[in-house]
Amino acid sequence: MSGYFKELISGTKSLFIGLGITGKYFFEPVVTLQYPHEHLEMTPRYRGHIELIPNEETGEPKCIACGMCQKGCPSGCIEVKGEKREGVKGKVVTKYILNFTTCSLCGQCVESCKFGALRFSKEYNLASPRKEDFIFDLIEKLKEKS
Amino acid sequence: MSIPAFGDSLVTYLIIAALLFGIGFYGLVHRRTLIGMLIAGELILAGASINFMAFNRFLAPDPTVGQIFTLFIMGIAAAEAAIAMSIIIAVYRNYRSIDVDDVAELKG
Amino acid sequence: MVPLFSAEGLSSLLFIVIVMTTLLGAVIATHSERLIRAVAGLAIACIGVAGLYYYLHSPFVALMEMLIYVGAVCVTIVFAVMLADPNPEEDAAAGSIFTGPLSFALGIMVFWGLYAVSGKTSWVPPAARINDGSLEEVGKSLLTNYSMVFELISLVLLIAIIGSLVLARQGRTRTGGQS
Amino acid sequence: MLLAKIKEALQSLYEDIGDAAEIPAAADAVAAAATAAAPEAETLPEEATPEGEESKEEEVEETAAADAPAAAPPGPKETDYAAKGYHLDVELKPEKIPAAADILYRENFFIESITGVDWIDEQQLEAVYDFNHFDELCRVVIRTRTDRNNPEVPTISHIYQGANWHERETHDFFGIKFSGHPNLEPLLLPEDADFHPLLKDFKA
Amino acid sequence: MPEWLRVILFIIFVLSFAGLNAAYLVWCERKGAGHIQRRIGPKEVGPFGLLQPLADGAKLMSKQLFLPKGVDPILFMVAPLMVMVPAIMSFCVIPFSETFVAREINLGLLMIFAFASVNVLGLLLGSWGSANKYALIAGARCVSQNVAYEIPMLITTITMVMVTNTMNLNEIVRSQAGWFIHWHIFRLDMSLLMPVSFLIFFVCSLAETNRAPFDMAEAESELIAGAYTEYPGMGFGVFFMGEYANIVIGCALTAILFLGGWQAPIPLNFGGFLGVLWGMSWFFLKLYALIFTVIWIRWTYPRTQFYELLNLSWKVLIPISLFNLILTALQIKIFPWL
Amino acid sequence: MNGTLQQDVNQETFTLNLGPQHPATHGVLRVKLVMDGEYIVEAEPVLGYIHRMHEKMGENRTWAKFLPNCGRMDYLSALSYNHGYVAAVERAAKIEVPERAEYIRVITVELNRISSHLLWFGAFVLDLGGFTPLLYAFDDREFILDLLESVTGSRLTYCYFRFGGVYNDIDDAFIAGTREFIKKQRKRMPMYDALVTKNIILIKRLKEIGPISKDMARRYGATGPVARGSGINYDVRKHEPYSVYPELDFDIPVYEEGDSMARYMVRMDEIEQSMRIIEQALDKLPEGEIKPKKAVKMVKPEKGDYYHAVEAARGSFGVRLVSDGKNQAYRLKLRSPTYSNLSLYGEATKGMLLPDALALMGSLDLVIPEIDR
Amino acid sequence: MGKEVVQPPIIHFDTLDKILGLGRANSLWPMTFGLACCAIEMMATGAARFDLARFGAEVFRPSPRQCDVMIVAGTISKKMEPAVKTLYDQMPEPKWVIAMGNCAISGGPFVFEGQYGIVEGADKFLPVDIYIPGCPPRPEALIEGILELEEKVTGHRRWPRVEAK
Repeated sequence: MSGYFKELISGTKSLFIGLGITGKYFFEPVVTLQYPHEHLEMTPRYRGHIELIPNEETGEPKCIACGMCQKGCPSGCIEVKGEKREGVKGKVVTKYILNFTTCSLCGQCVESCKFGALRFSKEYNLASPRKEDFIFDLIEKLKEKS
Repeated sequence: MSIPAFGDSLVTYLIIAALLFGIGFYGLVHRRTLIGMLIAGELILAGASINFMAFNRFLAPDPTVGQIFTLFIMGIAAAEAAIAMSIIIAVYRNYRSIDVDDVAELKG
Repeated sequence: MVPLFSAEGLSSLLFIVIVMTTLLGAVIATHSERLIRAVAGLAIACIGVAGLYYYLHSPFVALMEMLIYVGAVCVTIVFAVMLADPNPEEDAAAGSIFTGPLSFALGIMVFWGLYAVSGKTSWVPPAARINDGSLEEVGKSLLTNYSMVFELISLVLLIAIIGSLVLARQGRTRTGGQS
Repeated sequence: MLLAKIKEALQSLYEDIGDAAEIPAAADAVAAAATAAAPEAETLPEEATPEGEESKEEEVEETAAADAPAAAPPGPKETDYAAKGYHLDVELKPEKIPAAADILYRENFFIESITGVDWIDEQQLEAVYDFNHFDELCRVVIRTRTDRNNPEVPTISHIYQGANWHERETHDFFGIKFSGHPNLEPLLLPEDADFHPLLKDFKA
Repeated sequence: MPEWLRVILFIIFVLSFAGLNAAYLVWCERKGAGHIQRRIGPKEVGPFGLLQPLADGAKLMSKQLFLPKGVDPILFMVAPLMVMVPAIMSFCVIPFSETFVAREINLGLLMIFAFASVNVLGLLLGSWGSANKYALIAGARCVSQNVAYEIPMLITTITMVMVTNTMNLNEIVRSQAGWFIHWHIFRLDMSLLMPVSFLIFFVCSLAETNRAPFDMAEAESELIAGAYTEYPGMGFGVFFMGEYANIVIGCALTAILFLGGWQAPIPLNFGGFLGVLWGMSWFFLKLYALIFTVIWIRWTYPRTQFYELLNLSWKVLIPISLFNLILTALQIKIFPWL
Repeated sequence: MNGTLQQDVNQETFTLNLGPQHPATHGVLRVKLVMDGEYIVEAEPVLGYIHRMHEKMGENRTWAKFLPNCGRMDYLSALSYNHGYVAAVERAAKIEVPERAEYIRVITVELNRISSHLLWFGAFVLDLGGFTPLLYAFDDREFILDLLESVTGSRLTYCYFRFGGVYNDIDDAFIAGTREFIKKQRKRMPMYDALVTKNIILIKRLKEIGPISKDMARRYGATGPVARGSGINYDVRKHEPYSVYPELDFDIPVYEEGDSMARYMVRMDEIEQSMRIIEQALDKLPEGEIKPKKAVKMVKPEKGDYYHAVEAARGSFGVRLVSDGKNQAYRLKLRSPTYSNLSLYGEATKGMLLPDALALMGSLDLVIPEIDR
Repeated sequence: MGKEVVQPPIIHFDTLDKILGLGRANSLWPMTFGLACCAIEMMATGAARFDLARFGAEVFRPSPRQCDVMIVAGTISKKMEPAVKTLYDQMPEPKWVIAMGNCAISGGPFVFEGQYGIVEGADKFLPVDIYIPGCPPRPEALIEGILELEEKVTGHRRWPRVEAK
């Protein structure tokens, strides 16, 4: 019988303690980051989709279309084509298609690039009513950006 | 335009009560399941209660009697419903049917 | 006769509505194919009956009718339907001779008899009333004149509770005991 | 300690034929499973009889010799834990599996997983059982090979209930039939699946 | 003012009150839940998200109306109304202030309980009519819960009727006039366990209205959406409105029975229109404080296990409320001068 | 007993299909329940609704290309799975890992374990009907995700470990942030204790509910907090030490009761232990390389099979590799802990009430993609 | 395949349609329906840090009958496909589908030659309205997806666009 009352009282007390905690939080400031009005800076290592790094002088992509990224990609979402041009060392990239919809953001393409021509973009809020929007032509994207 | 004051005549209530009683009786005979019969029985009780209340309102020298009777009927009806329900469920458990005929055939 | 657009007239109109509700409920209760609808019909009929009690100057009994019939009896029956009637599609009137027209005729006969009795009797109103039949008076009567019945009713209810518990339990053990 | 003990106990499965009598439950189940699967597995009932003992032993040696050209003596092999990740490597004939599981069960081992490997070049399917111990580090790997065209291994789900799912999964992926299994229906694959995706010759 | 005009005005008031209340209680609930959880809650739809209920309402009303396969069409459609209508009708006897009450009938308390019982049947029929196993389990649970909690609730109510000698809600409030220590919750001279009966009544009203932590009718993680699983669009909306109307009724009843209804905590009363406003503001203050508590509780506790819930009623609430009944009777009879 | 059961199945029971989309199953598990009223006569989980063919992909992809899959099996403690796979391949191909990389692995794995337990805590209370603790837990979890994102670049499905090391080095900001997080979390735990653990409703729902005996855990091969809640002192980190765990001092919380409360308590205590591990690892963190001196180019393990187990947040995660000497696996078996943990569900829930069974399911901490793989 | 052909209404109530559209767009109730990794990010979006509730979209209903938008968050396996389809069919019109994450868009990293288990994208059998790429997408992306959906429903965008740097 005493156990019954003990449990009753301690139980009721625990319920009031719980109310106290949530009540306290009710008056504490919110932690929400109101996205479209304010937004986070992505960390330098944030992995968005990949993008080409331009040569600082020419603005052309540093990529020489060696195809290592294409080979190293686990899900085969990169398609690179390049051609040999005169007066340029290595090849010149003519086509760099990233099918972002199958990418798993593992970073093996960036890792396998020996020329430092790839990096992760900071685009973190992509959404679109069209699927095709996410098959990126990275060369086009680079041009748009500059 | 005018309308008779229906709510104020004894015979109206008696007719309604008789109708309820008749419908209830019809249901009691017509229904073949225990629950259906129970529902019809409740209607019969309701008819009787209306009679009590009507006489209480129009004829009784002590107008508490009818009310008390009706309350008692309600009490009995609740008790009856509880008992009937448990019987029905017990019957159902044992015979997997609430059909009156099936129960009669099996004879426990 | 009272004018239609007066308090009495409107109340008379409302009375008709209530009577219709009651009878409609009763018909649904006895006639619908599915038991669950029959219970709903019973609930409607009970609400109608409660309205009638209100017209009979007894709001207390009216509210008790709702509380007990709708809140307790109907709910109990729905419960029983849920437990005992897995498929709601219930009997078609086959087999017994009592179903169909014969039962209808019986119902009519009962109604006719009652109607004849109530119509032919000459009801004499009482000369005087010893009280106004208010709730206080009901309460007093319950605890004085009818205290014995009151006690008995509570006894009946107690026995009913125990009895239904026993029955419910028994059902369980028998299912278990068969193996 | 435990390792040596369990090694010795498992060794008995290679040498001492009387073990079948020692562990009646498992043996019965094997026999029952064998009779249940009798039309498909004709060899099993023979081997369950005492007369087949000697020939069985020879067979074990033969398979062991065939699989391991290094000609190691039959029996549980201790392995280098640091390099391999397990302590004891036991290769058994399929019908010895329940007996081995029973030995491990008595020594309080728990089952980690069951899986298969498809050795398509040798036309064999291998079932691999991983056991481990809660108190002392001792990983035991039991493997058995069956014919790829009619893969059948007796179940151990009556000894280790946890094996039930693992065996179903292995059946899903490789089509190894675990005879005596109570409910060998697809677990991970759709209910009506009739393919075994982890076989090397599987094409979607 | 002629009687019929008063009644019509009151009907309009009650209907709009019930509708607005349901809509904005949802808003309060979402906002309150948000702040308890350290987030904002609805904000972008209108200032402070105040248009959120309207958007929800517009959406629910424009949702495709269809009857899921296998349901009993009549029961399915009638059930939400059976939850909603009695709740709205109960508003008629709630005294918002001394004079601001639709019908001051003598059996107000009983009437609310009588109508509340229809509510249970509505839920049960709706869950049965849905022809869904989860709904059915939820309905069955909900009824056993309602039956179990109706008992301590009625016993406590009877205690309160014994104390006040009336079932007229307005009379009950009037009997608590004066300083706030005259509110029933503080009247230890009438029953030593008065605060406990307040708690019991409040807990029971939580359970009767199927609110967390007793929300068996909508036990999301167990029974999908419980009794409402099959209800699309406005059917669901009406159920929801009925539920919130019931919460308001439950809290109003608690406020009236224990917290002095429209009585101010100090013996200060006005006449006329000012009096109505004065009384109403106190009543609403108490009412919404209680409702906030209900919301607050919902966002604090986990759900009780169903059988524990019944145990709580049968093993704790009923014995204590019975004891309380006897104690109160003794206290009133033996020490009538207190 | 069996007869009665059979009879009940024939007479008074009905089947309830829990899932594959049901709020309590956290994803796409389906449980076929045979119920007698609210009592469960039989429960049979049906799996495979998110079977993603990881093992098949392991045979189709090179060792390195399989890395992203690890994070997607158990997305709540992705780094443990990274660790398990990477360690198994390292064992097979005999790759040495620099000490600093091992420390970084331990720190990040333990952070990940805390975040996993926090999410479980929230989701479990959500299963029991309490919504707010979930949001508080998510609040704390966001801190960890921010920390891990600053190192690994992703929030959830990390692909951070590489053969012989890690992808990125950690910096001072990360270390400071981690220390701050631990400080904050230590203050936060008593709040959880008062709000949830001591709550009478929760205690009533978990105490003596869903008992799993030692023997049952063994027969089904349950590991991790499920086994530890049943009084089995088994943790791969202590039992079969790998990485730098032997150099760190921590305890294994073990509870004897075997009920849902015990499993709950084990996980709550583990959060504290993980914080201890992280603190020590941060103190001991050596300077040096994070990748092997000789870059790992082509991984080609010797022929044979290899096994490596790690302690993931849910139990022992084992990787069995069969290599035929090529640059991809011949066979890759992934032993996932919850697969075994869930397999005891049918036996454990016999005769239980539906809400209790759901509480038990929550206490098993299921991540369905990891079960189905 | 594709949206059902809805008969155009005989009478057009332009303003009413607009109001209803606004109502619908601002009260998108998603289904409590997670398939895999992305479901966790979906939960995170509803949590305090990002708070989907600001847009009135936090009412995760467990029953499809009361949902407006189905967020397909994760890989759809072939075994799961019929269930997803049923759930979609159980939702009352008007209804929308958001494919969250690469798996729901195209099968994501689980597509390989000879795969036997997954459906390569939710749009193979559902009319998808919004695609949110990522593996998994950040919570901001899901919010962005909800905003895009609102734009699609009402025809204009109320919120500023955030350009990622």
